[in-house]
Amino acid sequence: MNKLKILFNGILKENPTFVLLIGMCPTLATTTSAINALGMGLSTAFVLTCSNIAIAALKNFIPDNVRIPAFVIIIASFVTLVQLVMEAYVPVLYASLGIYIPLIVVNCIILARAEAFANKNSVMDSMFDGLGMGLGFTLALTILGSVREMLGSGSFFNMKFIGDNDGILIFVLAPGAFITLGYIIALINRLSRKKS
Amino acid sequence: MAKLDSSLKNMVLSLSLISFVTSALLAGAFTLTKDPIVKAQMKKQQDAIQEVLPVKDATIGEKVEIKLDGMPDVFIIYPALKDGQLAGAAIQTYSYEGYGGKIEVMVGMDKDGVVSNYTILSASETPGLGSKTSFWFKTPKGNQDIRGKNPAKDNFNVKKDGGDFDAITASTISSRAFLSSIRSAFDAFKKYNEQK
Amino acid sequence: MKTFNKGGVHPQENKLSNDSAIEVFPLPKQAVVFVSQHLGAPSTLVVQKGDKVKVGQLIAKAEQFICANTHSPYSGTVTKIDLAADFTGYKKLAVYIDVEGDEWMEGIDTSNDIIRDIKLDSAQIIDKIKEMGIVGLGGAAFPTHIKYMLPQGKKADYLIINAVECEPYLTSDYRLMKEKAEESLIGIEILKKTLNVDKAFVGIEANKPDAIEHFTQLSKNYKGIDIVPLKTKYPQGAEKQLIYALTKRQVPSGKLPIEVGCVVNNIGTAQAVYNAVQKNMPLVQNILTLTGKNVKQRKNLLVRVGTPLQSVIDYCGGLPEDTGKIISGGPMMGKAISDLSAPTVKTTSALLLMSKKESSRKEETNCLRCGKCVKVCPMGLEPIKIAQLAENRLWEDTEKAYAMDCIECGSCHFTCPAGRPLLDLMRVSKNHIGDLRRQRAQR
Amino acid sequence: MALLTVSGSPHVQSNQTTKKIMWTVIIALLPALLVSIYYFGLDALMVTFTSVVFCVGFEWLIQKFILKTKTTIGDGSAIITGILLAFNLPANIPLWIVGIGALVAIGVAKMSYGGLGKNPFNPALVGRVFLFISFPSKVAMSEWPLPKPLFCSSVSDALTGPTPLLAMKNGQAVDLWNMFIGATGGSLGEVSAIALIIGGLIMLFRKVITWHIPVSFLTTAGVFALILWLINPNEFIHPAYQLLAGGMMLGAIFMATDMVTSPVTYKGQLLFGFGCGVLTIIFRSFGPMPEGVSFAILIMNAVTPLIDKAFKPKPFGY
Amino acid sequence: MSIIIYSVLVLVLTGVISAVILYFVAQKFKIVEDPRIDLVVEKLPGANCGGCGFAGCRSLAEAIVKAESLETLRCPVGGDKVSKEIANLLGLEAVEADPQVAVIRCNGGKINTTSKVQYEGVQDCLYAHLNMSSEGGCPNGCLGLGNCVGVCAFDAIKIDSKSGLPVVDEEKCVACGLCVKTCPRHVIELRNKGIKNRRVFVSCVNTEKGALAKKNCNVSCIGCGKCEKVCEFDAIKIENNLAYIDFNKCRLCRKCVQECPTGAIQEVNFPPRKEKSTVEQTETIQN
Repeated sequence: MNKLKILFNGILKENPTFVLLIGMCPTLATTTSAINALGMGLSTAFVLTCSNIAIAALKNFIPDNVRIPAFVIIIASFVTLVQLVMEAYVPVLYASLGIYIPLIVVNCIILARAEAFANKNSVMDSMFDGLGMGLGFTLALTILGSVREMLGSGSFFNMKFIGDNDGILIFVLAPGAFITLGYIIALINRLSRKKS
Repeated sequence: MAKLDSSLKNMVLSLSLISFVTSALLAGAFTLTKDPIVKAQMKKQQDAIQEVLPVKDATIGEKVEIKLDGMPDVFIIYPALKDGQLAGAAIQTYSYEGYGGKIEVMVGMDKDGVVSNYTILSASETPGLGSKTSFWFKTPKGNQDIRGKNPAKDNFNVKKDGGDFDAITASTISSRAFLSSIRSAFDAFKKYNEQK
Repeated sequence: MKTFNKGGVHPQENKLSNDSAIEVFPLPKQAVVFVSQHLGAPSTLVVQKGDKVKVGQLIAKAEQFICANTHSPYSGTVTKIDLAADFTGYKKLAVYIDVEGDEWMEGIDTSNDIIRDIKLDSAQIIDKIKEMGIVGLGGAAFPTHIKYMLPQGKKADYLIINAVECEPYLTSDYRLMKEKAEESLIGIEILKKTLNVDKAFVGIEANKPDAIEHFTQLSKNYKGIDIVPLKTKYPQGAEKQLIYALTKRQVPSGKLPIEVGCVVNNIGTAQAVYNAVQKNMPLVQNILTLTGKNVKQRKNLLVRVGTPLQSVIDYCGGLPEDTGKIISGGPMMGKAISDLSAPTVKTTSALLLMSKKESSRKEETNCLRCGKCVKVCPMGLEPIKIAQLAENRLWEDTEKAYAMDCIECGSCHFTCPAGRPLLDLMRVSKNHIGDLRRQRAQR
Repeated sequence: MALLTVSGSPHVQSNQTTKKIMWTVIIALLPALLVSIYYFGLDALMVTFTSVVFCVGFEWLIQKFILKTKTTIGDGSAIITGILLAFNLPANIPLWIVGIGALVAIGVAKMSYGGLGKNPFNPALVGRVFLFISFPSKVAMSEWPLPKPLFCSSVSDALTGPTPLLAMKNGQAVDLWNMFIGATGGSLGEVSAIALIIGGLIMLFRKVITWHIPVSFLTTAGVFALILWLINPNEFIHPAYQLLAGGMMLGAIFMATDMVTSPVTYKGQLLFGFGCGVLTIIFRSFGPMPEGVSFAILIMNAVTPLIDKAFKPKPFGY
Repeated sequence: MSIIIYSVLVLVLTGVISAVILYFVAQKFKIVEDPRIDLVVEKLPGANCGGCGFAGCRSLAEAIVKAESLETLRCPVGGDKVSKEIANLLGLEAVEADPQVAVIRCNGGKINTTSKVQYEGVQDCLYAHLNMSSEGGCPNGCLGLGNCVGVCAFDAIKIDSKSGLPVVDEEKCVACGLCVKTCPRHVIELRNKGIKNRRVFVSCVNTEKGALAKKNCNVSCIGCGKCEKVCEFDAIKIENNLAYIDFNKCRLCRKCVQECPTGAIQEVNFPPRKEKSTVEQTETIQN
């Protein structure tokens, strides 16, 4: 029960993108299409889960004063791992996510969860937290990516649905990311306020 | 186990151990993925060459690097040999005049310079506008299609500059850059033929 | 033509009662006289229930520094000493007098003779002003003698007489200037002597040309009194603005006019000083304008202090049908009256009856950021910003936005096309800032 | 007798209201609208009508169902946004795009910030720029309908051609007089300088705007263009054409003077106009696109709070 | 293989160097803050309402840590529970106080007074207070413009649209006292919640003489003194024509409620009375 709570906490109540508003750089940059967003989300989720597990396991071994460098090394290793694997086996996705993969290192979701959760909780809890946060992030990114893709390119996961039409281009561009994110957050705030 | 103190010994030990383990891990991963990565990159290159070549089932000859006067980078020519004869070439060309900087194009020509096909290798043009170059100039519509045209005879410029081709609506700059890269490719190919 | 440097508005003048000469208001049967009618510490009552009083008899004595005497405006019997509602509805200590005849105290000259000779010296004049309970009739009711007891090391260069009457509708000062010009000039002369200055400016707004002419004619007999016509612009009569218009001196924020060597008094006060010093007459009556678009008989009345407002209105034909608001003072700075049973006080210079339509506020809409309030503010403030801060209850920030410098002239509220209650919010913030400052002082 | 009212002073107010200001602006916009109908036919009227209906409709819907506040469509501000948005669009634009533009102008640029008076950017300009970026092939700055005789054709056979600015960039000649009266290609409301100036005078006379922003905008643009022209008359456009072409007049008179999004003080307004002028000429002369007025004004809108802060009046007595 | 050695070497070396640097930097710039402040902050509710008289929860915590007794330092929101926890934490003596709740001491409103004037302007009690006594004429009573609502951080006060008076939600009210401070007329008072949340209090603050008060408001306290006489516990005092019930002495006998001729005394959360007395009471109110 408790584990489930941790899991859903990341997906819904403390969704990193829509509620905590952390990790904005990849959120805005990689959500031009749903598939890119999904790829980025899953890679982040993988790194997040792994780093949370590793850090939770090592937390007593790492003295407080060097915890940040230690965390960063651990996170960076997992990111590099993901990058290498991706480049080797899914070159298409690697090409479109490009420079954003290394940026996962400085995605503050990961360091924030390491610092705020994994450093204080057990390995199992941390795993579920990482998983929940990662899935929440993936979910948010996919929603954002889908909306932007649908409005901007008139397609959904690369399936065109309004034929030859161009779509509203601005949603594929950077300002569209801000506008979409802003309105989704507004919507979520409104719904959650209504609930309470 | 209680958390370790932040003493000098502990800090150095913990950080170096973590560094050691992760670096070893990464180096291992790197060695493992090295070959697949190279293979993937090769495949991409090969696919691009095969896509643009004017003749099918040709053998690809030794690649030749051509330097043009006043151009910063080299152009790479992959000659296509059919029955030992030069049947055309795939030329990796570029232009720095794009809206988002450099665009890299793989263009195929027969031995006279008639464009057979092209594919964009890398570009950071505006999505939805400049990025339309990837299909615009091979769509048989109006004066768009460059396939079957020869830079020796046809004017590879946009209409606005007195050329033969329709620019992409609202992205004249990307169109200009693309066409200029094709012109450069033709020049490089000419030089290659002369050298031979 | 001289005027102040920043902002200002020009509301419709509506000087409807310009032509009605000052009438003496008949004595009421019963009167209610507030014990304290000035700004400052309360006065101490010196009469008791059942006492017989005469006109001009002291009924409350000033025992503290910023305080003024109150005299009985009537002769008769004190029937009750109790709380009575003032026109805002709050209760204050008052003396109820049953009026019997009109018997003045001995020594008070009630004749119309004009006495030009000033016999007293400066200190004696100040004592006299204090004794006669003169307060500033411009509206603030600040005890006048305090202004003339200059602080150590300060010297006055100019006496400034405010005869601007920039408020729409009001005409009491105008009538005073027309009918009692000589007396006012002697009053100014007395004040000049008190301050020991050579120069007095009388600022009059240009929309009263005949008053300016009349005064200029008469002032030739008096050395050192300059009649200065000023541009018709509200709030020309605000103290700091008037000083700037006449002398180009800026009173520093939070300081008194004496800081730049000026003492400002209302023309009505000057006339009251004349009465006090030359005729020994305490401040028991003043000129009151009763006006309004729908009023049947618009009048300028000489009214004793303590007359019930209702009887004044009845005298002029009663309340018009559609009256929506009754204002004590002018439409820009006057206070709305909520209780008509209240009596007049020393500073009641006008009763303005406005119809519902004229006085009701515009519908409020969102601020358009048109900036008109900033442009009309004579103090160079940003009412729009202060109002926004006040709406968000950020009192410390309103203080930093100089809300305390607001002179509450109402130009911003007047001009706002969106009908924002700018001055309301400004006053709210001033009150809260006052609280804050008090808290700070305690710490 | 009715109850007496009690309130704080002042008890009188000027007779200017938000509604009056807005309707004066609408009246001031009419000359330009008539000219556009004359030159672009019923299409122009159709686009304007659609834009106004959508703007007012969206404002009403948002206030009624999303914000659940009192509806304020009666104040006319949505109508102004609608007309101005239409003025920035070509006459042959598909009407559904006008609808999207209205949704962005009202929904995104105005109501998201809390409605009238709270929007940092001019809603009509935001709508226009949004459309311009989103549908480059349809609202592009290159091909615009050319003027044609009154009431003669429908969208399908509309003639298109380059606007004066683009023509000049390409070195073609344009007639100055035609640009002044409005017989050129362009968006609905920007073509006729004279109609816009008449509208500006109406607003100036009714004290809805002051001269500061338009004059400083146009003067700055003119002087800056003159300097560039003197440096190189072949590459840069003559200042007279700069002032009359494109959205310069529309921007200077109706867009930049929007009270909500421009500075409050006179000095600030002068600086605002200066910024708009310089940016416009920079965008026009050195940018990739022929037009730059909208972007210049939007950028200056963003700077407005800073200008207000820098040019706040000095309080009396300090 | 060399690649592994190189990467290991580079990374380990970087790690060692940064660890050494960090160690010395940490030694040099060690900040000593009383760790108990954080512990106390954790115990506090964290609403930053300012009810304790400090700017926020952290300021209170700092003061508590420094203080030697908790006498004046109390979080009104957290109440005894928090007080005890903090006391245990710091080894101090907990100061107990009964839980309190805000009560509105005015029952005039729109129902029991008739408007004599109409107020127009900013909906702010302080401002209305400066301009007039009140719409109904009572110079002491509630103005109903809701400054208390605006200031409440716990959403515990609402203006009842029918009566025009504020209503305190007992569940939500934490007795922080902000509304008490903000009310320009001092209508709101913090009173002990009482046994089973039952309270008896005089719902009036008018200090005018009986006849005057009665003229403006049907339910004003007229200072007649009947309640004072009937009270067996000496809990009621009349001062300035106004009765006040001391909640420390009141035993909730409710005799005063029956005695009051105007119905100014309120009883809260009591079970309904027997048939007969209810009739009596409504009659007196109607009179």
